[in-house]
Amino acid sequence: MSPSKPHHNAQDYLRMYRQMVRIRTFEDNANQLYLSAKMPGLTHMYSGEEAVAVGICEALRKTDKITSTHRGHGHCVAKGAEFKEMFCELLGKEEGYCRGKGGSMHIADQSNGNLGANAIVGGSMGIATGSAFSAKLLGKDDVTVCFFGDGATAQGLMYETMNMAALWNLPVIYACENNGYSEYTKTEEIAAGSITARAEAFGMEAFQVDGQDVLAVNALTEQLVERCRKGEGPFFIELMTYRYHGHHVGDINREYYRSKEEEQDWKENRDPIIRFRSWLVSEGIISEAEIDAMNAEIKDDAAAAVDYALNAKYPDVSEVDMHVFTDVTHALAQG
Amino acid sequence: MSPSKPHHNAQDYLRMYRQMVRIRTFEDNANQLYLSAKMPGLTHMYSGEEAVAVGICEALRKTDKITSTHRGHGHCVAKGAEFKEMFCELLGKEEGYCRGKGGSMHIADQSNGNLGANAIVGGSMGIATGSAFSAKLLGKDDVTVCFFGDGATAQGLMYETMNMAALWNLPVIYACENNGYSEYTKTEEIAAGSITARAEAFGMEAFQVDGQDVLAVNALTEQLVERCRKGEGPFFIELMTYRYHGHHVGDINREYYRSKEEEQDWKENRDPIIRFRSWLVSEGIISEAEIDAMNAEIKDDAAAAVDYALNAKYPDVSEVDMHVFTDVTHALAQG
Amino acid sequence: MREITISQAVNEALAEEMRRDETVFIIGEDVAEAGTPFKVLSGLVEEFGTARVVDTPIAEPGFMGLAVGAAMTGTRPVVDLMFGDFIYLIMDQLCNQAAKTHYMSGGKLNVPLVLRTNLGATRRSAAQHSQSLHALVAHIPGLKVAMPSSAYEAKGLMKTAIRDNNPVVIFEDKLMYNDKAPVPEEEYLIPFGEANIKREGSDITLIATSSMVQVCEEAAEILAAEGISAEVIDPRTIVPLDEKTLIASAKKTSRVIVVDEGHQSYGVTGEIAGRINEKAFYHLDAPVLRMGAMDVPVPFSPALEDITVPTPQAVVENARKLMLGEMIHAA
Amino acid sequence: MREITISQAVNEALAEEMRRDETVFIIGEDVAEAGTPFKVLSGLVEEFGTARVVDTPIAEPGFMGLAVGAAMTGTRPVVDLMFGDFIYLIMDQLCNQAAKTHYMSGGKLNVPLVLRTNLGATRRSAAQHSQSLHALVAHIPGLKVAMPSSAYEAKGLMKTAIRDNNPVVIFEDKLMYNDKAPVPEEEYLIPFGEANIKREGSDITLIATSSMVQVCEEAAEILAAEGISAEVIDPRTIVPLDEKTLIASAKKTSRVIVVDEGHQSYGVTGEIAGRINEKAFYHLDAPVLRMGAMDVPVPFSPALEDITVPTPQAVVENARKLMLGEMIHAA
Ligand SMILES: Cc1ncc(C[n+]2csc(CCOP(=O)(O)OP(=O)(O)O)c2C)c(N)n1
Ligand SMILES: Cc1ncc(C[n+]2csc(CCOP(=O)(O)OP(=O)(O)O)c2C)c(N)n1
Ligand SMILES: [Mg+2]
Ligand SMILES: [Mg+2]
Repeated sequence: MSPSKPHHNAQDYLRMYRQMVRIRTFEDNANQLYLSAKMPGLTHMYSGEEAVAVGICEALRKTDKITSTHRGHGHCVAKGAEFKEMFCELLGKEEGYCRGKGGSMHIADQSNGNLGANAIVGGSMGIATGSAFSAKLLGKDDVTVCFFGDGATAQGLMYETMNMAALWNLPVIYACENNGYSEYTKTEEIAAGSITARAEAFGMEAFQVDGQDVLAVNALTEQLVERCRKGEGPFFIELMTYRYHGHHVGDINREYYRSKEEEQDWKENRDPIIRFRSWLVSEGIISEAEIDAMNAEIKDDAAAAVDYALNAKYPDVSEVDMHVFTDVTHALAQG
Repeated sequence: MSPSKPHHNAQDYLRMYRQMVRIRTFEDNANQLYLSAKMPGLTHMYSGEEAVAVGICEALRKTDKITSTHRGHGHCVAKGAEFKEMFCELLGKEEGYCRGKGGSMHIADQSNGNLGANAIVGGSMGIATGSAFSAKLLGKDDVTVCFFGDGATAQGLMYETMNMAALWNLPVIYACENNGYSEYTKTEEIAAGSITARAEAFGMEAFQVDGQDVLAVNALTEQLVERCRKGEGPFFIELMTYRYHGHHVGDINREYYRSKEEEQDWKENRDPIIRFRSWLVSEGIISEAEIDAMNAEIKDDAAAAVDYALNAKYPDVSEVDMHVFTDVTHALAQG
Repeated sequence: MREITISQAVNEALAEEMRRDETVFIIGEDVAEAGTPFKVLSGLVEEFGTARVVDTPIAEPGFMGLAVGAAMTGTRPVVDLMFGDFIYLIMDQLCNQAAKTHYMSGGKLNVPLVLRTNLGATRRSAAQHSQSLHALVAHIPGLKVAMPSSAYEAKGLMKTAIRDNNPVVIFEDKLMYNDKAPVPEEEYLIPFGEANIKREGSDITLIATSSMVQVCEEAAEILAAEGISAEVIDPRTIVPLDEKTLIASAKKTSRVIVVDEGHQSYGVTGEIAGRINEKAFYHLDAPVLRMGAMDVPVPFSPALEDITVPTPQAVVENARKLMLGEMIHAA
Repeated sequence: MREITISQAVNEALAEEMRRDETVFIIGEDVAEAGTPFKVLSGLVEEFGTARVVDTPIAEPGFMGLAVGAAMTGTRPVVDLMFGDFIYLIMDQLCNQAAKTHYMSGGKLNVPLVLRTNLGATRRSAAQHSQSLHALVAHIPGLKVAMPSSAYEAKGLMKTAIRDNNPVVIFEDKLMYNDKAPVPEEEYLIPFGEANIKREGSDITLIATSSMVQVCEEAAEILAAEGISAEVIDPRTIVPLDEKTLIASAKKTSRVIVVDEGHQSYGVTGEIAGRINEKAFYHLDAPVLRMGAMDVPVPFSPALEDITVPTPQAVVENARKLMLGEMIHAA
């Protein structure tokens, strides 16, 4: 593990740990809901990548913004969302963050600065850059983090927006979660050259970091966020990480594109939660027993939230044409 | 001037010179047609950039392909087109390369491998890459050159296609004509970082060359074309050049974005035709008098072609719904 | 009343709204010093500075996406898309992002954004700079679509658009920028979804959008001379569409022609004709006629280009046919 | 006759055409080893290799543009666009480039390209993975648009598309990939522009595309039990559109409902209704009714999603109304 930063105290570390476990626990429950056919549609698990979302979001303020992806539950939890509203959203219930209208791939939580998941790969590069543009125009020192995968680096939009961000010194951090795969294809088959060099070619400082090391991720992000606030942005980070599950919950037989051994290696030897847990214990910040208690508490929270969501009600059918426009209650009632 | 390459003989040099003068002469006439209100619409002059199109196209075979831009007359002439069909096209006449349907911004000449000008900035990056893909799939050793401006480097499509070209070793050369301006804006205001570094980040060899030196352009291109034929492509060239006219023929008062002094400097001190002419004479390849005769002959050719085109007939109105589909004579006669 | 051009009207609307609300900004290619190729924005950068009149690289998807994010976080972008034909490049950001964000977030996020662009052929600009693509965006729920037909509308609709909390697309006719019309000095707004009866009539209804309003007004003049009284209606916004006014007129005159500069098939004329047929069917004496642009790419050659769009003469001829009941035999 | 799924039918069509013509290749995301997320292309890379079944990066505009250039230079790409919703990303390459090249070049360049994609909601995929955007491309001259409604059509239309020298867009319904239908072992092609009368009837015509054909067949069954004889027609291609067959049926039954899964406004139903009204007006006993998907982004929640698209029950109700003349009062 990277050395701790002086201004972090035990509470900071424990919150990071807690948030990582909350993400893992959320995903385990979401996967279970899918497997037991209780969740509509498919969803993309963040398990294995927790240190990325948590390391980054713990360096942000509530008013800082993030944009998220199809693999977005981790970002949402890390930026401050609650289990109950999240599970309700995944199940299409009225009490979900988006009243059930968005679902897993569009979950947003504007109260905590999460501008939303996006089901278009790379689709939020412009949104994040625009959010940074707004902050600058309005004279705020908020920073925006744009999460996206290695696969999204193939989308031209990324280069268009990085160019503008660099020209105009926008306070945005492009966070590329390189989990080695874009759907069922290895990254090296779809990305020529070097990802960080692409950002550098636009005159942007770019960094590569171990995405399984929450402290390393957090330390780098804190630094860059600070510099963004001073007008020294934008920045680019490539975070080397791994997804434990298939591309989505239904991607079960996947040996044709990656081996069980590779998966096992990451899970056993590089798991961000296991690593951080042993560090916390070895540093004497928390005991094994206390950690177990925390884990159990989170598990119970999640179970309660799932239960609540399963019994919550669907939006009334009259909502179907609400929220098409801000100023028209029912879009189809018009003319 | 760059040193001559051993295998070039006098004829090669003289053809290059002739082609450059043909382009300049074509443009002078086109501008005149605009100023005298005889040409429909606007057009973008290539004057000043002749060494780019000629240096590159003289390194190509007839079966090699190019894609061109809104500023495309130079590419068209350099790839082998005739004045008559070109002026007819600019005037919307039936005998134009595209039966008058394309006009200046869509002029194409498939008989010489010119896949067409494109009025969408950056719009032909995919087409050129696909043409190279075809050659590879069909086992041909044809090479494709994609012409585009510095402004087009802002379009995401470029990065998407360069990535694929690099991954698949396609025989395509991306030729960026950096004339310092994208419409009414200086390149440095719209391009962050380095243009060649952007190509290099995709693992592509990239070169910068003096676009006013036809021999330098030609020598580099010959080398890269040869390597493309052997499967060592793709490549990227940034050609430093200058447009003498405004963005288009109607852009006359342009001091708010560039100075008369700057224009004069390029015209007087870096003109590709003047430079090459004195080199030809000093090397004893041709005499001043012979050059003057050649220039005059080209002038006459152009005048005759303009005359012809002015008197040529428009397509019959019945052509309006022809060529919408290959297999339907009149698209609107259906159903 | 003073007369000003559409160009001036748009400029005034933007200046007034930018003075009123400092979160409004303009973004696009060559919008600042150059004031756009059509010179519509001249003078704005001098008043509002380059922080609020922002020149971009040639990256339409990029700056459209940027505007969506900016709109979600407290500012009101007016995106300048140089030619309507480039809308294809920004469809994802416009239709998958801007149009759906409010709905997908269950009403929690807003995208108060204006996309200013243009339409119109016969400018000798050929197939990629002459399209009228408003039907594409009108098909996508979540977008409002305005089509000013004169300087009066251009100003009033623009001001309304900027204050609207939804994404609004405004199509100006690129050939009409210098056309003048009376425009009050005093502030006014034109509400969306209210058609304008440009000319009252009793025999036939001509429903026309944008540039076609003028075409239909000319047609109505000619018809008047022949004793045919044509009503000309400009919906002004096609989303929301003021169905009520259109249907009332159809019921009154019992004969309708819909004229629009977009391609005819799968476009605006089908929608409006479909609604009128559905809701005024038993009042109609003849089928609703549709006149769109030809279903061909716009040709460069003037000899061809000019016949691809509806003209006053063509409208007059169709109106005469409808009046004479000639369609009966055709049908 | 043997029965196969739509998935198998598409796979067979591609395999047969790739065997017949070695210039045909497939390009898209995860088309090779993965055989697409819908597994439609399984086995093709094994037979034809990675040179002709080409996995791309996630760069839809890029590989669409690449396909246009490839098609212009001697090959016949079949582009695989994973979700129809991504069509927004490739609109420029599809509509400004592919659709216009033949015309702009005065007939000298061809773009023989097939774009395979899909449509259809009610799969719980939410607003950006559930759209039916065929109307957008049908509006653009130069593109042909096919909408197979069963395995038989899926195979025959795909083979015709691959041999066509123009850009063709095929929309498959992503919920129907496992639906079976009788498909001959022998080779066959289905010509474009020929509607298929799926069921003959005399009282009312139901015109339906893609997934809606089945919806209308179910509706026709229910109506038959009530003594109402419904004719169900599948245009199969919306460009070219077999107007003749549609109009003949309208004249015969004098009542028509058009059912399509695209958003209702400014879409397919307006066009077809508009043409029928125009050309069969004096034979109609009632207005042509239009049933499209609701003009709302597709909601995720199953409780909402299912009511956004036409159902057999809704078609039946509307048919009953038309038969009873209830529309008279409404109109
Ligand atoms: C524009 C677009 N193209 C394709 C898809 C289908 N798709 C969804 S996720 C995905 C892979 C994304 O890979 P990456 O960006 O690396 O993210 P990861 O799934 O690995 O987190 C693809 C191809 C999509 N949703 N959007
Ligand atoms: C997609 C697109 N955006 C904008 C334009 C308008 N436009 C035409 S040429 C041009 C500038 C192009 O600059 P550059 O690529 O450097 O080429 P140059 O004109 O300098 O040769 C612009 C913005 C366009 N035609 N297409
Ligand atoms: Mg990935
Ligand atoms: Mg330039």
